Amino acid sequence: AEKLRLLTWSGYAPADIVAQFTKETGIEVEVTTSNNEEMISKLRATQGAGFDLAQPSQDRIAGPQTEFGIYKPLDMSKIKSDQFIGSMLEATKKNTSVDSKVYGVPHIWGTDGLVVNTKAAPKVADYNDLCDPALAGKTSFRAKRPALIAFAFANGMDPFAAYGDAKAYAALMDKVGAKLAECKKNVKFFWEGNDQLLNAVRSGEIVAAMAWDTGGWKLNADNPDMKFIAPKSGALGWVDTFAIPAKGRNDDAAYKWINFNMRPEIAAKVAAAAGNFTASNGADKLMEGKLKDQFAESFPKAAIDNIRWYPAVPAGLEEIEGKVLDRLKAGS
Amino acid sequence: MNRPSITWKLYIAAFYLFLFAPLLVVAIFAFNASPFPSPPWRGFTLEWFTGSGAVFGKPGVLVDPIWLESIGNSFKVAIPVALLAVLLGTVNAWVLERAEFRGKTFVAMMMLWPLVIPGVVLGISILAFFSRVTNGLEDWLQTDLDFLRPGLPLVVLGQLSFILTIATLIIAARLRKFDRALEEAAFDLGASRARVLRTVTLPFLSPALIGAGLVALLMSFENFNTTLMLVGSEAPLPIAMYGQMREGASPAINAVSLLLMLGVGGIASVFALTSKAER
Amino acid sequence: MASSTDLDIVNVTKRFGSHAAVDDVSFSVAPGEFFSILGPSGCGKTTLMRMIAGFEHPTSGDIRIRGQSMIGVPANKRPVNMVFQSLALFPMMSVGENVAYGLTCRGVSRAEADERASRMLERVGLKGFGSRRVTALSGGQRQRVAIARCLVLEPTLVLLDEPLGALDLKLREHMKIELKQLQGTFNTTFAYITHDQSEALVMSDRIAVMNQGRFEQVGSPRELYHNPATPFVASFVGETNRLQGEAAAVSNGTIAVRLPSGAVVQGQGKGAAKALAFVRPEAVALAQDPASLSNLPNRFEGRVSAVLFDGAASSLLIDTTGFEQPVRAVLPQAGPLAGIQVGAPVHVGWTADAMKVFAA
Amino acid sequence: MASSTDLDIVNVTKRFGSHAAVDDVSFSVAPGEFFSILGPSGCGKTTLMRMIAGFEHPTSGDIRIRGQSMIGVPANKRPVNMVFQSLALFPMMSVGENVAYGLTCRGVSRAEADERASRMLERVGLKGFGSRRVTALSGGQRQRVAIARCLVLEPTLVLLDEPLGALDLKLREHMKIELKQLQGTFNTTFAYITHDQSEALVMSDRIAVMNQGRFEQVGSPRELYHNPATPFVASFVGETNRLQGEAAAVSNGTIAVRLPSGAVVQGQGKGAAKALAFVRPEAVALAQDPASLSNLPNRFEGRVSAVLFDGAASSLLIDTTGFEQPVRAVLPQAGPLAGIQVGAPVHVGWTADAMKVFAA
Amino acid sequence: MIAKQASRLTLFLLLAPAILWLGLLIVLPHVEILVLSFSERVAPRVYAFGFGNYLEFFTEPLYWRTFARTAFMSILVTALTLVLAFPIALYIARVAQGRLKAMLLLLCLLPFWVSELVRTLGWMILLRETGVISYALRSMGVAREPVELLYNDGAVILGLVYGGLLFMIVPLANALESLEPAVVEAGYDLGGSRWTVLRRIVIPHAMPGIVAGCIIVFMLTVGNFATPVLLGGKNGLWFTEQIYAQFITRFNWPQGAAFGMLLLLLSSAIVWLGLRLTGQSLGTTLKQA
Ligand SMILES: Nc1ncnc2c1ncn2[C@@H]1O[C@H](COP(=O)(O)OP(=O)(O)OP(=O)(O)O)[C@@H](O)[C@H]1O
Ligand SMILES: Nc1ncnc2c1ncn2[C@@H]1O[C@H](COP(=O)(O)OP(=O)(O)OP(=O)(O)O)[C@@H](O)[C@H]1O
Ligand SMILES: [Mg+2]
Ligand SMILES: [Mg+2]
Repeated sequence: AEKLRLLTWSGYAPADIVAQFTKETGIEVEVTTSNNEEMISKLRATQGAGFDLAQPSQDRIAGPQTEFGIYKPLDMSKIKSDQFIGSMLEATKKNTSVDSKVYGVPHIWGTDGLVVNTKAAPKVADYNDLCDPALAGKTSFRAKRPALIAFAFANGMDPFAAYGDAKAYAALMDKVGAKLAECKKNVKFFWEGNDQLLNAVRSGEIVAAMAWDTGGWKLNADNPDMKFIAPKSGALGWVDTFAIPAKGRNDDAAYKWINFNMRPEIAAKVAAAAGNFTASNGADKLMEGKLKDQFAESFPKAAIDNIRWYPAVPAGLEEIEGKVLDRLKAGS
Repeated sequence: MNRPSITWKLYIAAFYLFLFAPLLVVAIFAFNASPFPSPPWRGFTLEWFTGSGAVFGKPGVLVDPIWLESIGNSFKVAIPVALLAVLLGTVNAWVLERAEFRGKTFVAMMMLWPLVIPGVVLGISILAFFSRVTNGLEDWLQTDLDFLRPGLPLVVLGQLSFILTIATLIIAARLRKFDRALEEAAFDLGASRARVLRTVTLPFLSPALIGAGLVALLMSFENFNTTLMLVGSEAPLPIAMYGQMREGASPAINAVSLLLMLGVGGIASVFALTSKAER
Repeated sequence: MASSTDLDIVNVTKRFGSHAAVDDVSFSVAPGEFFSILGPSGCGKTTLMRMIAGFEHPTSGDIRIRGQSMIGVPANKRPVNMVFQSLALFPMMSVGENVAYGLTCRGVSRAEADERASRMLERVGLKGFGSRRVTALSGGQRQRVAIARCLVLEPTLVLLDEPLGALDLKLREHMKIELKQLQGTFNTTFAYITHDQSEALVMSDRIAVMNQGRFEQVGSPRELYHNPATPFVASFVGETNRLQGEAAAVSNGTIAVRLPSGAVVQGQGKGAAKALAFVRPEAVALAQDPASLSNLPNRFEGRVSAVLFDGAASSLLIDTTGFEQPVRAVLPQAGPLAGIQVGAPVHVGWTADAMKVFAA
Repeated sequence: MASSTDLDIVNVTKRFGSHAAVDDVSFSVAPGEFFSILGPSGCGKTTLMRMIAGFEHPTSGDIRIRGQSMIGVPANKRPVNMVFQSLALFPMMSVGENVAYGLTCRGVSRAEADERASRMLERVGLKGFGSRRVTALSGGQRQRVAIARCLVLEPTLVLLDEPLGALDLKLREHMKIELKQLQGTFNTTFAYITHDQSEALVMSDRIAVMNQGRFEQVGSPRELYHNPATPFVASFVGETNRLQGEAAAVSNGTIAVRLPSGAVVQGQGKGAAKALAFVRPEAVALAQDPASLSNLPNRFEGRVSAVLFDGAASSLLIDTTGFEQPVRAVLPQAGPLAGIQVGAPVHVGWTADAMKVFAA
Repeated sequence: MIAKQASRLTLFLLLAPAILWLGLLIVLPHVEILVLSFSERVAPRVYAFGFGNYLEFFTEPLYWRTFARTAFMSILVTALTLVLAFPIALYIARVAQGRLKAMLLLLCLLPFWVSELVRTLGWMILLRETGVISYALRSMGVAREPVELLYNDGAVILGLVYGGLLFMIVPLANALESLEPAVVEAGYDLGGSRWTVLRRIVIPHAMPGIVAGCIIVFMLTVGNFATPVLLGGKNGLWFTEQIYAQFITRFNWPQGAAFGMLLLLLSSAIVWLGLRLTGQSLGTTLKQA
């Protein structure tokens, strides 16, 4: 049978949705779950072969594409644009364009913020609070680029503004690095996987962490003391996309999967499974109330306006960030 | 004079306790009815083996496709690796022990070399080299050569690169013990070369062939470093375990580990039995 | 000539690099003969035998079996079989399978091969041992299996490469006699290698003494012992006293050799400026009274330096005036000298016939 | 008694489980004596020696050195040193370091130890070998290093466990004599283990013959050879002809033994319903004419079945009427029988004195 | 002549697998990363020859510090493993007999055939704050607060030593086994104390085994990845992680290749040094193992 090899995040391709797709189209879906870096590195290792559809974040497409040419331009005529929230589609197209060719369309979006055990750490309101000596050994964040961006904003810098100037960006990152290095003694570990963090929070090993909104809401469902909080300096907004690898062998199936997934009723189900929001136009009306409530609690009006969306990362900046992160991990 | 002192004996006992403590806790907590593999003991359950996922949100390993597939992938790698290692290892052992040619010491040293290359380096070098080769071939032939891209076939090659050394050493060691007079005697009694090989040499080597095969199987199953760099979309067991462990410990991993221990224990006892038969 | 000899070696030479392991050797072995090659370690015995068996190829020369040249014939096609020093029994097979192996290689049916193997085992005194593992046999039994494995093929010639080397002393003594009897019973031609002179002397019809790739002498045991052709044979075969000096005077077949001390001994043979003289311990006569030795051309005075009591093989070491090394003589078992002690004065003497002289 | 003996073994028994490897053994060794323990493999020789050295502890009994009990004294505190069968030279040290090892263990300074070691090496004929690796020595040289390593410590007693076992024949013959001479020079007490009767006979002042954990006889070599106390000693020490029968009549010190065939032999000793009689080959007289044997009480007729020519050690096997096994006799080197052939009829005889009879 | 050609052909056929294996899987890949390590990115998809990647290593303290740390800790782990394993190997080789010996050795082998990840998981369950040891300490009243034993260098060293033990014990036991008992007894017989015999006879004899074990353990340790990642804390970075990071999270293959070459150099250098200092050769050493 025809086959679609999908490289995606865990939770983005629930078994029932895959089954429904196979039933409708006769195409089987082989799902590999991964994260941004691994998606890119896998495609880089294969020069864009091995998968028919990938789902990197929108800010991580243009850079790697310029560097390694691992994606194909999308044929927008095969995508039903009206299924997307217009503004989000446009923004994504803009961010993922290289040489005026579009490489990505939006799928799921969400935010980075703070997961807090409000009983144990009631005072946490911004990223800098993770460095509060009172919480020594009980906080965590990911040693990945969102932490750099987040702490930059929390300390009054604007990293996105410095994107164009590598030198300035490096200087800024050095400052952030220093700040994080200071904060490091407070951190129990740098978390890697979502479940790892959630388990640590549940067991009480961690009381506050920088994390994805969905994780916070999952915890909240079990224990109302655990909350997802949009930090004062602003939550970070991310959008995961659909992009077609350069040597994908089944583009038709890929487009079919995209269009299928953006159908409101499907998108709503996927969003519910992932615990995030979808770029599908009209799906929000179909979504369950719970998530909406949690969203409303975490994001008052001001917080929504304060969400900072990642712009596309120019090639080369990740080098700078990488070194800062390595230093952070290696230093003591 | 060699009578061991009591401190020494206590040390030995403590050592074996130390050796098995981690395995024991892994095995025990596979049966703990708790979402985390940690104390306190919350009662005995088989949920992590056969559960449907209703209780802890994750299905037991015997019904979870993630684990089943990764075990399957491990076999898809280990069996070809073992077969190739035995086959090529025998030929190599022959070259080491029997052939005479210039540069033999050099070849012998080269065969040992993979043992002193860190697994990660072996992995990246093979990844980089095959990436270049495949790109070159694709430009030239205008076809996809996916099997040389990261994925199980490449993992097989990567593991073979050092497991072959070990298989070669095992078989060569046995071949070295072989009294060539046995072959000459058979030949002298009128056997053809093929018959000598079949009736004398191979029967003599067979314990080493089985041993090398089992060792190769085990090493392939447990290899992590090299595999990590070469794996594609299909993850063998250690890679899947690593992925899950980064996601946070769950008794499902304990359950898989216990199965692995049982399998290894089984293979190891077969190995022990064959090597005893050898004596 | 086709069948008057079983084996002819004609000017065979084998070189490994520049070293000639076997150097222009020729000899023939008659049917039914027990022929031994005796030589020190490394003299080329095994190399010679391996050429006959077909495991090495002569650099030059010809090897003929029953008149048929064997050059180019592979080992598995030659009508000779070999008993290896290590025996080389197949450990993965039972005793019976070992003996039947050669037959099945020839295409004899399984059943018949087993039948013939068990008959052969019976003849070598191993009836009923067929299903034993070879590892469950004693040294002497393995020995017999190795020979049975060859004999069952009824070869023209059996080659044996120091087959007793691995056995202990008492068993070796016993197997010497048994091997000779087996050969007699089967009336097969044996070519036997050894570095142990006693083995060669006891068993062989003829012996070739080999040294550094060449044959020094070929002859019957008695010939070698009593009439060695070279100094090497004289000292390698049997216990002997060895004297070094220079040939002095020759008169009617007798040669006088002057030792460094000035003493002179009389012997037979040829001597040059430098001469070697040999006399066997059992040829040395002893007396308390010099008069009783007066008819011997060699007469010396000495003093017992050691009594090496060893039952029938006891000997004396006698520090003798004019000799650098003590003279070895057989300890008299009876007579006035039977109880001689260390330090006792004694006179020694021997005939000129008993002393062989060679140019060094 | 304190210093009239160097070693006293008093009722020593050693059990491994239920098996008594050494069973109630007692003996004493005088200062300067060369004492050997001779016995077949597995009879307990090594176990006994290891108890003296301190590597095994006796189950019961006492071991005294110069009158001092050694029970509870560890091996490294005993005034005895051992030369191991395998020699056990330290391969990681040079020859000099090997010899100096024991001295440095005693706290002798490095320089002095080296000095004394090199003097000792000189005395055993290895001057200048100090810096060689032990692997670069010949068998005989290693032998001497092993002995030097013990002697440099000036021990009361040197124990030697089959030290010549690993050497080849010719070297063994040579080392036998050399060892005996070394012991004479140093005047140290030696306790020597071997299973080779020739070694024991040639070197020892006294020999204990051991069998299955017990001592069968202790005596000088000649005593053992000529007057064995037990059938085991008679057959183990020296070559012999062994006859089995039943004791028939006894008259003035002579005992008649009837063989199964009905033939009767005369000997000396004690016989029961079952008797064993032994006669040495060299005591068997041969004659073509029966008359010349007429004064011998044992006279039989036979036929030569094999001539085992081995130089001075040649012998004959004679199929003798009334005997199950052929009689072995020494091949006459001279006289009318010197050239006797297989199949020749011959008469054999021996005195009653030469035949020892034991109750089986 | 024909026979000669035939035997050449046979030799060639026999050699072919070795040549293919060593050529395609070992030599050329290493040439490839060597070449790769000398390529510098000048612009997207444009690379040029240069030493930049190595320069980067030497100028960025982070990298060479990690490198030095890895080397130092590996040596420490190797030494610790040797000290811990020696009495065990000595016991197995020289005291235990028959069945017991076979069983002790087999028991040693078993844990090591199970995946490294399983063993590490075991240590994580034992050491973590909510883990078995912490729990036991609390329930025994030794500690009041939960104790975190995981995520520090101690845990990494523990895990690595644990992982190296077998590879130390086996060559050591092999080497000790080949020591003739009589040689040890001679050592005592000539008046040596336990300590003298150990120092002057047993250890020198076991040297090839010690070197073999140390080389293997060092190689395994320096090249380990999972144990330091999983047991190590926020402070500990292992050099293999740097390689992994360059390849996987930074997509910077040339830099990763340079690191790989450096790691290879490091391990070869230390192995060579070890062999030189103890006067052993690689061939005999590895055959011990
Ligand atoms: N394959 C070979 N290549 C090179 N030299 C060899 C080879 N085989 C034997 N030689 C040399 O030829 C000589 C004779 O060796 P051979 O094995 O025939 O001696 P041997 O008389 O059987 O000795 P031994 O009594 O020790 O068995 C020796 O110097 C040996 O080193
Ligand atoms: N440590 C031991 N445990 C059990 N039995 C032993 C032990 N050492 C020796 N024996 C047994 O004690 C008996 C005597 O052994 P020992 O080594 O003393 O014999 P030996 O006379 O030295 O023999 P060989 O001449 O073969 O060296 C043998 O039956 C042997 O199996
Ligand atoms: Mg030979
Ligand atoms: Mg012994």
